[in-house]
Amino acid sequence: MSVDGKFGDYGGQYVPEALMPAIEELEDAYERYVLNNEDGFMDEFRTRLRDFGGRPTPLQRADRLSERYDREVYLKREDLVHGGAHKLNNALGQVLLAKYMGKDRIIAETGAGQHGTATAMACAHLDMPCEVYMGERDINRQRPNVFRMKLNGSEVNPVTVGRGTLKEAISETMRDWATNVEDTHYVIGSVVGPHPFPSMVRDFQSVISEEARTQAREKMGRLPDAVLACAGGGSNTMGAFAEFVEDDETELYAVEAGGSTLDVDEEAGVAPNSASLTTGSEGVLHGARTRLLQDHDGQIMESHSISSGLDYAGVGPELAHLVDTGRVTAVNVDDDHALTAFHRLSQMEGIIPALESAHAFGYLEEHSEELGEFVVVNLSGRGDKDLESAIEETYERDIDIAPNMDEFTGGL
Amino acid sequence: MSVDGKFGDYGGQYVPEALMPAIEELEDAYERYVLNNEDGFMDEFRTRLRDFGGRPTPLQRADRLSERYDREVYLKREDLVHGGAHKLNNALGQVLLAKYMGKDRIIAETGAGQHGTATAMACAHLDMPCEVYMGERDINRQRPNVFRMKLNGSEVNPVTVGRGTLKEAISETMRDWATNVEDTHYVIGSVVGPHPFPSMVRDFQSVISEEARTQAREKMGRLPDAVLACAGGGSNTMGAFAEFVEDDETELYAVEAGGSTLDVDEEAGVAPNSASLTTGSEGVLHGARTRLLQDHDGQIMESHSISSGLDYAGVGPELAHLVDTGRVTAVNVDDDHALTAFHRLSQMEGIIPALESAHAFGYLEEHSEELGEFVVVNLSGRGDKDLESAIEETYERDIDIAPNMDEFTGGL
Amino acid sequence: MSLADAFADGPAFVPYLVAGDPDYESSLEYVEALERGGADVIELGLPFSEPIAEGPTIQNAIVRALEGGMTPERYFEFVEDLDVSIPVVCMTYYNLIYRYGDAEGPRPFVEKAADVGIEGFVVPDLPAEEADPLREACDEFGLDLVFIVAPTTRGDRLDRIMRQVSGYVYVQARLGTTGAKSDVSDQTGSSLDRLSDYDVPKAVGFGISSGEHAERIVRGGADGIIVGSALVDIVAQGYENDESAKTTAERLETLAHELKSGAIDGVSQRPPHSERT
Amino acid sequence: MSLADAFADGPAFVPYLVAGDPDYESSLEYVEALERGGADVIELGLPFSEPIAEGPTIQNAIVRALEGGMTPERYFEFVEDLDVSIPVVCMTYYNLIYRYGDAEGPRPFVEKAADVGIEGFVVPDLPAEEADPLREACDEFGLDLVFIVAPTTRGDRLDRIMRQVSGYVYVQARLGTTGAKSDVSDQTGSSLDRLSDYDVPKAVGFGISSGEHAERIVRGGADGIIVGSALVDIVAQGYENDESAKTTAERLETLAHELKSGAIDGVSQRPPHSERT
Ligand SMILES: Cc1ncc(COP(=O)(O)O)c(C=O)c1O
Ligand SMILES: Cc1ncc(COP(=O)(O)O)c(C=O)c1O
Repeated sequence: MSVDGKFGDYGGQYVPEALMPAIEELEDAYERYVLNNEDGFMDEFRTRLRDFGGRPTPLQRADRLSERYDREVYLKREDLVHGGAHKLNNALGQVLLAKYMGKDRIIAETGAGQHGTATAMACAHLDMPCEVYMGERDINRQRPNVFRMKLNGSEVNPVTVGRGTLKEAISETMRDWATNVEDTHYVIGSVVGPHPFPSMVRDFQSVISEEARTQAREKMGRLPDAVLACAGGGSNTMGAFAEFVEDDETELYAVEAGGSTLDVDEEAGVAPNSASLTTGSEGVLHGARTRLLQDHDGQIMESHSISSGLDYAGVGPELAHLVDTGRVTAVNVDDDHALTAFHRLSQMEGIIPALESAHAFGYLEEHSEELGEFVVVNLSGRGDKDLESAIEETYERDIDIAPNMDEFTGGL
Repeated sequence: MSVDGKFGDYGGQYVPEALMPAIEELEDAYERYVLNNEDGFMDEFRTRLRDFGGRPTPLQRADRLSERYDREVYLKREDLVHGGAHKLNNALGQVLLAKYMGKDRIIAETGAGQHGTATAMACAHLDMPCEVYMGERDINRQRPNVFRMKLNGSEVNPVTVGRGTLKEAISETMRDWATNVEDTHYVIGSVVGPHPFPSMVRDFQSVISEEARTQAREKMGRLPDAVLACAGGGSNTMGAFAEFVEDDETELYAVEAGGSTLDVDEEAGVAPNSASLTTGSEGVLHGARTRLLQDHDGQIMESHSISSGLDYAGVGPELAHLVDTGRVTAVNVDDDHALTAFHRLSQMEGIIPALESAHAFGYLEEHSEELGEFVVVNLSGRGDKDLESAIEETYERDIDIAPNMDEFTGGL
Repeated sequence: MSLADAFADGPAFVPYLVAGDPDYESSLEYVEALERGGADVIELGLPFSEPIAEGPTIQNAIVRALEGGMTPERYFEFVEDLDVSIPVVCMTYYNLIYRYGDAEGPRPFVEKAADVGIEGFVVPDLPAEEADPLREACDEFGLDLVFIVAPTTRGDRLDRIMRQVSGYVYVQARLGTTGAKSDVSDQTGSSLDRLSDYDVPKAVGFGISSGEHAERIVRGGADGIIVGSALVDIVAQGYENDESAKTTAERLETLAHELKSGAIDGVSQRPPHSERT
Repeated sequence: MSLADAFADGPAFVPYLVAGDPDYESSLEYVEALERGGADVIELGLPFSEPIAEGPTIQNAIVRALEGGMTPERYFEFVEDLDVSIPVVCMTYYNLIYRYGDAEGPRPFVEKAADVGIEGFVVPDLPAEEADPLREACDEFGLDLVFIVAPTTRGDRLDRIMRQVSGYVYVQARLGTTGAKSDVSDQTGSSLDRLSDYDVPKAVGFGISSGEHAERIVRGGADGIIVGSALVDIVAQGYENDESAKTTAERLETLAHELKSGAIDGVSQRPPHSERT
């Protein structure tokens, strides 16, 4: 390996031997096309992100939040990217890369379906056949996204082993890859997995902070005091942080899903949260060493979050490293506060955020005074996908700012 | 009236006397703020459209359609506007104008809910209370949009009189306005209604063609040979055409909903289409003289389209006039071809279009050879709102390119 | 009898019903009952599918009448079939007038209306600015064109309207749409004041539902009262409760009586300063 | 007995089962039945919750074993309780090795494994590049570290792996994950050719399910055969059909016999040119 793919002790390439040639080929392609813009790859990527993806996304002043918190609050509007989330930045990059590599088949895993739909869109756009693995339970919970993928011409393969969620879908996609490495590229959905994925996905997503940094200078004449982003695998997080890492004046906050509680039920193998940075420990999962939610023995726990996009037991190795070194502050927001923030942003700013992104706003609400005069929140996606969950979850709780749910309790 | 609000014989102000003062006040505000940029209104509008709305939207080359039709096909990506359609351009403009006018209450009508959600978003963003009138039948058919409006803090008032669709909702909103003219602004959803609405809504929407014209020059070094836009009330249409009207080299095509057939059932008062430009006749509806679907006596007919946003018996007076003068060509595409085009765009370009917009692509499919070398299609909105309809309608038909619907027949 | 005559001696009672609500025959009876109850003019609605100026009561009446098969042709027959001697004013929306006959424009409709004996029009969605063609046809056939003046109508607009008006002016008692109310708006007084310089009968409508209202309105200076929803309500109740047309007609007549008497009482109670010339 | 010894005389039969599948006691019996059936080495899976290299058969076995309460501690007890004289190789994923004991790192796990008599490891998600810490611990405690070589492994990578390997090399017969197949991959031959210069026993696995497969593989030059899913299938069937453990054990023993005999037959059929030194 010419780039070692390590972030401190994290990272690496813990994969079955059958995948190593593919990983090496990918490393090579990453270096040539992404790092060195060979054949103008990065130019084409950026052009397509602009024209197909709708970039640049605005850095919008949130007038009413600014007033509420008595500081300048700006939103990085990744919810406006085609498909409704930052996920396309990565999916488009990887599918295009696969084309440059001469692959002729794409596979991907998806949990809530956001990465799957982004990949399906990118594949339709670039005329690549695509199969998406999705846990059977998730398929049943996220039918609109399943339908969108099929509309875009992708196949959706149900994963029935285990509990049928994201973790199992990732494992299953790795298995497919191990079987079909020669013609297939695996488009992983976040800054996780074996090297070069964490670096490559970060590079594709870092357009977020690249734009935000320039926009902050244009609008405020300076860099922000704080950047907040929710963290599941951590791709929107790394994307929003990457270009600020060298800017010491800017604090970076990775907001994890606190779920219902940070306490873990070792017996049942369940962590009722997805706070692997806050409460996890070092381990090896899905090809990389990183921080994980695991029990005493090293078995991976079932994570939980109100937002399915944060519901993952691991986290990107680079982000884990940045937290360990103190450059990024890991914090967390529980389900209740995230849901309240979802309603608050919808009402006050006319933007229905993804429940994932709502976590970042939950942190802003609780800790705004600590965040300086100029805060940027990465609005990683829109909440249209979350309407059903919002109804259910709001109904179960007593959220005083929420609209009356009575007529929606039967679902949409 | 200093601007007469007439487009040939069309237009005018056919409203109850109680509304005339409000209309006159609005005319005055339109001239001052919109036409003369008083107090920097238009600057603020454009800034908010950019930062909140996500403009400019790309003019994207559709690679696979270009290949299919052997000409340059570009998409004006209004689906990327905040909320998922061009509707926000207008809603944001009007709500902001209402603020400049010192109004403190907003009302709007909505059919499918697109204009209602756009208005609700704009109102939340600008901190204005908002009530949206919506036919009871539409409320039941468009529950996600009803929920989105409520999330944004708007009230949704069911209209139970008549058949409970858009026509009735417009009438009801006019009644509310007639009752509360003094503090209330009525944000109408298209280039319809009494002067100054048709002109004002066109001006807010003309950002579409303003951008597209510049982008066409940048990308192709020239103006397009044809611009296609679907036409319901005609706001995306007029928005996409406005700046090209003087460009004789550019043909303009307004694509109406042909529904199931152009034949009308006078007896039942039903037009199984919404092709008022193609098959309608002159009359007066909702405040303006224009082309309408009406029976022999002048009673307004129930229109029909697979896309609820085109399902309206009237059309903007200016568009009707441009058709009469020959500047705009009115064409139509039926439900089947629109639905097929919906699937085609989803699969070939990775963009799920609104069923409304799909009509424009249906026309492209049938008549591409007549459209010249460089065609711009206005992609007025995204299709996420239409997933349920797409399932139902696809299932009823035999659309060979559609994915297998079996697992979705129960709905999402 | 002309509209001017109807207002000539004492306050005029101008009831409104939708022709054909809920069916042709009953509706004829109802209009005739109103005359017996004291009506001086009848405003007879020709139902239009998009009645933007009406409240729910009249909207529903329009739906009933349309479902009962009312059309412009049937409407004209209806007027011919009506056995009343008071003037009939046709109240409808402009599109029906505009579309009638094969030509576009109001003339054929007006000609036909004159033919069946209609005396005038009220067209709630036709503002003075757009009224020239209809005005001209009315002049040609000797019909009146009534305009509505709203509480918000002032200054230039008021002049413009009052220059066009003939027969009577319809003084809208409150903002909003038609509908019976349990109180009477205070906007009426100032509207009448604004109109005091114009020499045309002033009939006040929108929300009047009882003899007491009628009395107050006339006491305040109105030359007539227009009552729609309160009467249409009786038709609706009769329809919903499956009453015989006769019973409903009687109830209409009773309310008409009350309203007419209220109006008459109102005149005698006028304070000296509000006497008109 | 060391792994080297197990391969010393004739082709080795290396069966794989998941410890604790479907329960502790039955699983002990099953392993013992395999020894009776002719096993030379047992690859004993310690179940990990995310077995990315396994096909559905073994994934399900892992789920059963985990639900049956299998943990690393219980696994070590299991090995101690096993009444077999053939060497046991622990097959598991790196995280369990890494996390064992309170320190992060593989040493405590290896120490404990040595303690209970385990002879070596196969860790499918641990590539040679990341293997130094485990290699060092193995060296310290005298255990072997088996690596997997895939059909795609060539050149430098192959060298790097073969420098680390000890005990035997696990030759993956086809791309993909574990799972019994009804045919034998042709990739095996060329894999063995590539490995012919390396002086370590070559055991071929992935997809072998019958004596005939075993025979073909050994005829092709393999020093041993590794069989997992075909055996695990028998456990699964027993579990699903509520067979007694004894019946399942007998069926395992029968298949083991067939596989072992197939392997032995394979040697005698080797064409002269493929004889090894
Ligand atoms: C809107 C949104 N935000 C955030 C996430 C979390 O992923 P990541 O942490 O990789 O950005 C997801 C994942 O689906 C998402 O859809
Ligand atoms: C996406 C989309 N396109 C088009 C229309 C039709 O409206 P108009 O003709 O005013 O653009 C609608 C109306 O809701 C819409 O939502």
